[in-house]
Amino acid sequence: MKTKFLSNILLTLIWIFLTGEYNFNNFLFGFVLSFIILWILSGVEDKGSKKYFKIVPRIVSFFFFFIWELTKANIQVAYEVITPNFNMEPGIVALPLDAKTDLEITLLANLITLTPGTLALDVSTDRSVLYVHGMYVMNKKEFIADIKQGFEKRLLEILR
Amino acid sequence: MTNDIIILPLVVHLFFSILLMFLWNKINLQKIVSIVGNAVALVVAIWAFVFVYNNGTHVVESGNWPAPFGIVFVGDMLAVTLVLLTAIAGFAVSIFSAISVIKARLRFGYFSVFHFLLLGLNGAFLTGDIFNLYVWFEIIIISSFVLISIGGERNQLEGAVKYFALNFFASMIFLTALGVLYGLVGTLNMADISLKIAEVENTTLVEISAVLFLVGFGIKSAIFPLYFWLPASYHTPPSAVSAIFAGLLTKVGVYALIRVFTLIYAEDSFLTVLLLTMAIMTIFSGGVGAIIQNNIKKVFMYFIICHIGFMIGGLALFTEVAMAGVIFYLIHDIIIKTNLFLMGGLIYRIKTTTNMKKLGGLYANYPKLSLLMAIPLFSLVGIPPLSGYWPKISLILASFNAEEYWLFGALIFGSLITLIVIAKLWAEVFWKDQPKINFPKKFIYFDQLRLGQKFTFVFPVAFLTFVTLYIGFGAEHIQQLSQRIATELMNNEMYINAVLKR
Amino acid sequence: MRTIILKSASSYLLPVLLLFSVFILLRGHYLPGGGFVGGLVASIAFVLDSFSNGLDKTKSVLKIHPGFLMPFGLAIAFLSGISPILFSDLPLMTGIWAEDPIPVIGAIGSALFFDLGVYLVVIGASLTIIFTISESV
Amino acid sequence: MEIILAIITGVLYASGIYMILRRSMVKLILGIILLGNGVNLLIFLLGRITKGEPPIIDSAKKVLEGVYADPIPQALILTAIVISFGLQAFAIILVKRTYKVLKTDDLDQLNTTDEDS
Amino acid sequence: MIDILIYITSSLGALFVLLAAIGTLRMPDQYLRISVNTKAATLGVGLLLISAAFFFLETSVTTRVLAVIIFILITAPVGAHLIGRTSYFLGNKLWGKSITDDLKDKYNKSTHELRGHEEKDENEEESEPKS
Amino acid sequence: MNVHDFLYYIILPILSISSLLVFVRFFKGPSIVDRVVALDLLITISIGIIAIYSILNDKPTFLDISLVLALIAFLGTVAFAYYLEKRNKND
Amino acid sequence: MLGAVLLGFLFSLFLVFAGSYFRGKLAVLSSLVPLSLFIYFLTFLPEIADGKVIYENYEWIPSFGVNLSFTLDGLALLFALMITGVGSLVFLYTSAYLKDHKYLDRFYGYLSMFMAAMLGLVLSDNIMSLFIFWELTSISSFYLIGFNNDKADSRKSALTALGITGIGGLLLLGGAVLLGEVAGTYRISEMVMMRDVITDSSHYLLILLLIFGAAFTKSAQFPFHFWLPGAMKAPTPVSTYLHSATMVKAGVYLLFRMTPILNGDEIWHTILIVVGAVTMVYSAIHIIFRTDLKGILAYSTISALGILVFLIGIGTQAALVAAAVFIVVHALYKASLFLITGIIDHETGTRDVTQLSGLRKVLLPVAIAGFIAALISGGVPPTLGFVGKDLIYEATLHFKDAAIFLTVLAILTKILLFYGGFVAGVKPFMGKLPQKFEKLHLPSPLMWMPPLIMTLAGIVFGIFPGLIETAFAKPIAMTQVIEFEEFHLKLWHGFNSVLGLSAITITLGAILYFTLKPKHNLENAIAKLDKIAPKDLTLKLSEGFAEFSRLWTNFFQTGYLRHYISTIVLFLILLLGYLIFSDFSLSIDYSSLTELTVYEISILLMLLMGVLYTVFTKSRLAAVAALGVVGLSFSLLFLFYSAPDLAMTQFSVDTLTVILFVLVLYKLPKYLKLSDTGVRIKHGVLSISFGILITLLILKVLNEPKNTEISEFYAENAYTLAHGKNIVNVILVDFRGIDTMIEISVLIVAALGVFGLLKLRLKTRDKK
Ligand code: NA
Ligand code: NA
Repeated sequence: MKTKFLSNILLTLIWIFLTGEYNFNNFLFGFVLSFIILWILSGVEDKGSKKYFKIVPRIVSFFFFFIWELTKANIQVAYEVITPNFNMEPGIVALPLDAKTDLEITLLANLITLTPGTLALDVSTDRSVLYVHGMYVMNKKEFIADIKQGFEKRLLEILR
Repeated sequence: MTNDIIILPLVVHLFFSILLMFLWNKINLQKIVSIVGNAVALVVAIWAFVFVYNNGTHVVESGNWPAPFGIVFVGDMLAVTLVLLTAIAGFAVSIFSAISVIKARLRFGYFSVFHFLLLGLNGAFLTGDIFNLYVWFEIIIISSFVLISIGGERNQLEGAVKYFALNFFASMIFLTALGVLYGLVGTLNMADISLKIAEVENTTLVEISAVLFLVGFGIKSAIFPLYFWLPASYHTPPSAVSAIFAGLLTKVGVYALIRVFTLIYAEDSFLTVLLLTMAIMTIFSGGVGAIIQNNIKKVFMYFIICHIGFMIGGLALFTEVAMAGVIFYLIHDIIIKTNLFLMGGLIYRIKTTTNMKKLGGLYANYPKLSLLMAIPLFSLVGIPPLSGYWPKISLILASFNAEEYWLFGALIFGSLITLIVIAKLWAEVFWKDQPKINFPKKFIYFDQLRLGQKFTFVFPVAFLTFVTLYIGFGAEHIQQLSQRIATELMNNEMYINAVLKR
Repeated sequence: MRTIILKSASSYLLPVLLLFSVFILLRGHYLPGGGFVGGLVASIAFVLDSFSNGLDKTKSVLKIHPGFLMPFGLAIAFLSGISPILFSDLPLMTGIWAEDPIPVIGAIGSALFFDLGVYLVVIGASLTIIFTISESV
Repeated sequence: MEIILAIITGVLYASGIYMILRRSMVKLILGIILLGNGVNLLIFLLGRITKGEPPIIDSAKKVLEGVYADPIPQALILTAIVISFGLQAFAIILVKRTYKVLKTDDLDQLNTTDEDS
Repeated sequence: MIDILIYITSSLGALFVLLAAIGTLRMPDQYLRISVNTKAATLGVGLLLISAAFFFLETSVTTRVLAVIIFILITAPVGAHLIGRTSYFLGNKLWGKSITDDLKDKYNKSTHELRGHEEKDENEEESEPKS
Repeated sequence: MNVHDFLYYIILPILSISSLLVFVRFFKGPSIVDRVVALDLLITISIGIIAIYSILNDKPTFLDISLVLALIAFLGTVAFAYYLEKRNKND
Repeated sequence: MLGAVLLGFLFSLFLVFAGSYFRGKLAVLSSLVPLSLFIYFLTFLPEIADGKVIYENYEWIPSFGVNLSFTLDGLALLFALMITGVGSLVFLYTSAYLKDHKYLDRFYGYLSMFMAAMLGLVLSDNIMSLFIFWELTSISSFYLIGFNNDKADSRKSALTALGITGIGGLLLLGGAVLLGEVAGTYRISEMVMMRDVITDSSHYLLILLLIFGAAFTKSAQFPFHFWLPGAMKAPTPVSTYLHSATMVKAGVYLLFRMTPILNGDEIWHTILIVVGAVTMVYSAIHIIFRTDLKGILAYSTISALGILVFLIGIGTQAALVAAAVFIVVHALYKASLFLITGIIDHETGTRDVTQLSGLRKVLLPVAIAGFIAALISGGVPPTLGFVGKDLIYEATLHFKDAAIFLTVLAILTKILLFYGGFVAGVKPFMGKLPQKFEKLHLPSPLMWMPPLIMTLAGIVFGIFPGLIETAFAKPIAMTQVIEFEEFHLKLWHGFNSVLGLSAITITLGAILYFTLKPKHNLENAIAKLDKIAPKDLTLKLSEGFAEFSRLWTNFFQTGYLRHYISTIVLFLILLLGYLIFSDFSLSIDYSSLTELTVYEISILLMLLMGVLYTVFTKSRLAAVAALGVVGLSFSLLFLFYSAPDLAMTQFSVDTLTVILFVLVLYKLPKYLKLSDTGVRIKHGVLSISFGILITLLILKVLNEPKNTEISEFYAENAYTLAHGKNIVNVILVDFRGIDTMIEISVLIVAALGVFGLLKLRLKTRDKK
């Protein structure tokens, strides 16, 4: 009940942002619209939606942190791209996962993909391992530790 | 309601196609609803016809936007006549469909699509807007694609692929023509185009747009050298579907040609020569094709082509007498061709084949039915005073007066071929003894039907035969109507004034 | 496709995309958009969902067969088209408008209902097509 | 610009027709799509093109003034696009179905209905 | 002031996009190409969008720009993941100088089920992955 | 050089050239994966082009088109992946 | 008279639909129909004899000028009485001849339909209604000839007859329409007044040829005669009624009718005399080579028809009177001979004249009738035949410079006809009766009375030729001849040259009869000549035409889609090419064009490459992906050129199409190289030419000014009247909302189609 309400409010806010009209009527309209959509979609499993309240602000703060990481990643890749020689040592690495829920795994994978030299390829069917393609896998253990200590830890802190 | 009277047929068909979609799984109910819908459409069509007959051309401005800014529907005599004929054919075919089309097809929206098809036909006849005509054409062709291919066995699918490719191609050429026309005149209302195209200085471009229309519509209406796809496609679907295709689909192309070449384009020597040549070749080629066929459906198919040539030839002459002949022929042809394919279906139900070599003995075993079928057959031939005879007088006369002796020869040739081939068909199918063939066991033969079912099978044929007889023996009425339509067409300012309220 | 990543991403995308589709629909009369594109966006959202969660799941979310959206949408468009005939003896498709415009949507009129009909039909038709294909593959 | 677009339209027509004339049904459909695009471009072009002035009335104004693109061809093309979509969708399925029944993609194998039966 | 922001964001944006393009063209295997273009393009396009937000300086535009960026941020990596793993199914080889491939032989060829890292190859029968 | 000219004469050409470079990758392939990735990138770049174009024409409404583009590009990629996986399974 | 005509039709309808309930019980009663009509027409005799002409007119289809106008004059009455009189006897005869036949009622139905049509034909004063009845005789005869429709021979004969007379009918239609057009009326009686206009018109020759064509086919003139012997496959009553007494004379009737209208030029005479003469001599010679009774009668009939045409061609009063009398003569003896042949056939089971002899011993009354018929046929006094023959010689002897030649031809023909009449009417009854025929019994009087009555009538009229003179000969001469001269028909003219010729004819005929016996080897001898006979030539011609038809049709109907499309493309290229290059001027006003920018070029380049890639790639999937590139370039293009709605729609639709493709593609086979290089080049040239023409067309149109009235209206009123600011959307949902309504219907139908296409098969497969 409560999660539904929160989703509803969240969608209403997105609506207001989209339309760019910040008044009560629009809020009301957006609310009704979101309600209808949620009602239609009520069959969708919404695991993890109970934490909407906590997640929203954390996502915002995480966002700015992430932009920074992203910029760094791009500079690194840029260097690789414009220099005539390749200095990379790529490979696919199996990364054991602490993240358990769908949301956690998805976010982690997406963040990995968006950061320097890494691409999350797939999750094992039993959700225990994330296979990551890296551009700079100089040392496999170090590579794994970097991600686990960096993104996964930060992310799980936010989400749990 | 009288303000909108001429578009009521459209409203009725759209309503029923929606309703039928809601009744998705209730096949028996669908049958009744569809027949009722067609009956209503028939009543409405008669009403519209009488209204226009008494009050003259009636225009409905959709959205209340005056022409040329919105889409208008123009109920002139030609349009309402064709709407009426569509309603008659549609009514007969809906009954025939209810009894003859297999359940599996009905379960997949047959009737709904059927109403969409009729909707499209009516819309095409009524619209006064050239782009809107394209849109109506598209609903017609998509509906026909669906009807031709659903439940497709090998033959139907083969037919459908070709049918699709050619019709799509035709639509593209139609659109090209439309683009050129819009580029020249900046309007889409046909009456408005007619006025504005007269001001275009570059007549070559006008001719080019005309040629593009001719080819686009020509593919649909099966004119030489554009028709070759047709014989392989039209005979493949169930007879009820073939009947509508044969009766109306090619005619809507002819209608479009008539409309465009009387309303928009002024008489032009290049186009006249082109049309005449195509018409003569069409008659010849269709006739020649009919001679060698062994399947009665294919024989009828080639006659469609051959007789389209009659109408195009008349159109090419561009005189009032010829036009009256064309219109009369059109009226006759729609009913007769629909009926012939229903007959094909009936014969199939009796004998499980429409191959003349395998058929026989119908006259001995079904004398009354045979005589019933003889009437449309001989009407097709144009045995006087049956319906096919009368328009030939006008056409022959007009070809003489225009001193187009090749066309005259073609008309005679076409009539003769029709006579000989139909006589041969009669001898083969009705007179000859039934040859020994293996009749499939798993088939519900006509004889096994209940009396009511038999009646339902025969009724549409009898109904259309009755209409044909009326056209033949009441030729005076039809001829007066045709003459009136011809006058309206040849004096297009009547149409233009009605549309543009000048 | 059995991938957790796609699955969870799309379950968040679905409502947002639907919202976006309504947005596109409603603003069509003033800005680029309208029933057709709106409907396409909505159906793409469902298609996406069906790719990630499987067709049955998506169907159960939709509750009714998308095929029924077609007559339903067409009926709305049809009614908005013929209402002038029925109610005020005006020609087919004449626009009927409420006196005062309301926020967000602007003027309320039959054209809006017409566009809504288009929206539903497009969803119904595209989903019917794509779902049927997916099932028969 | 118009000249180049005209040439491209020609290329689209030519490619479309060339593809339709192939024997493969898949190519037939690709050809149909290309031809359809060519036709749309033709209508667009012949309606005369205008850069950067969409036919949308400014939020502050009530009528459209000055230079603007002709909205009519746009509306026509939109309709044509949607219709073509419907037809193409149907065609794709038709081809699939035909292939399944006939076991061939070769259009030249589709000529039994012309034979006597 | 705003203009300067626009100059900066648009230039950077265009630059990243260009880099992504060059990278896509230059990188030696599929995985590297995916890797390169996802990052660069996302940032580049994001910046270009932000320059539009700066230019218009309207809340509705800004929110819309944000919506697009967020949307790209969500979808781009998912897309990369999908196409990347597909590439693996198709048997696209890693670049010759790659040093490791932990994914090798982990996929079940017919079901595309993916085994985890801990399970040893020898006892695969007894450890059917739960779905 | 004002913002307009800068965008017009520098940014847009850079983006256009980027598109062409990506198209070269599309052309070269060799795998279908490369083409799909290239197509995806082309669409992404188009979003940028649209952003710049909306500035140049002072039409913020064009940005909505970019959203549609982003959405649908994603679906395209998903569909190709879906297809390729299925085809691969069936082989 | 309308009632008279309708009676037959109504009776026919009654029999066809309800006849089977009576199972032949109505047979004898049926004869009352023609009989009562015969009596009805007899009552007009006095009036007609007085030189009156009776008109009746009923409006039918005034728009065409087609009305049921009837005239009863001497000519019409002659035919009407012949039709109903012979009809009565044939009806009677049939009741016995086809007794217990399963479809006797149907037969009567056709027969009365034919009779009605024939009556309508001869009574019509409107050439269009004449044509209508003319065609109805063809159709009813088709049914009558094919009455034994289970026999392939009968069907073939019916088809041949219909084919030939069908050609004639269409020629008549052409002639009638043209004649009506030239004369300004369809009424024959009014055309007579327009004689000069018609003969002076430029269409005169055409009219003449068309009318001749009709008459010659119907009346079996050389070279269209061959359908008639075949048509004799029909039951005897049909041969009697149609092929000797009535239908075949319709052509003669037409020529007779047209004489006062068209007889104004040498060509009329020349053609008719030549065709008539050739026909009469050619087929008279044929008689010698026949052994089948019906064959003999068929050729003698054709010969007689030739004589009639020949006489009408001579066209003098004497000739026309001769023709009128000869029509009666021929009807009397030929009908009798047919009926007699029918009896013989019926009783003995053979018509082979070499097998038949001595039948007088068992069929005496028939033998008497046969003998008299032979006398009439041979022109032996005191029969009407003698009168008729004399009149013919009279006519030929007085025909300008060719008198001798024509007379010799006439005599030759008459001698052969004498021979034929005796072979058919006398020979079977003379000599010794074979054993196998000894047990024969005289059939029902219903069969032997009719020939006897007719032949006796031949004697009565011969003795009192005045009956014929006053009833028909004079009225006909008065209406059909321009300058009427008084004349009298007599049996005895005294000793003159005509009598001498008669004596020669009879003597030579008798000598021929006694010396020349019909033999099979003679028949076989002439069969060899068949190869150059018109019948076989026509057969070959029609076979050749069928072969040509096959070639023609298969040439175009290849079954290959690409042939069809390339034909259409080629056709378009020719037309467009002709038009575009017919006034080729391409001046482009560059100032009116929009400027070209870098980014546009790159987009266009991408578009172009995408298109070419789609065409030339060998991978289907790559082609589909390339289609995505094309779609993207398109939507950017639309965006740049002020069409954001289009951009959005194009892109979404293209992506959806790509998805659809992708979903089904792996069910389809890989690309194969199917066409060889030559074909590719051919198609390449076709497509490129078309593309170039389209480009040129666009450039030409862009040079023209464009009217912007409509878009200006939208720009001004979209918001104020239609409450919308996105004009494209306003057009779609309001100004042109109908388009959109149908467009979404198209989508729905497409979806239904997809659904049905994929699901329907699944279900049926599930059932199996
Ligand atoms: Na990375
Ligand atoms: Na990456």
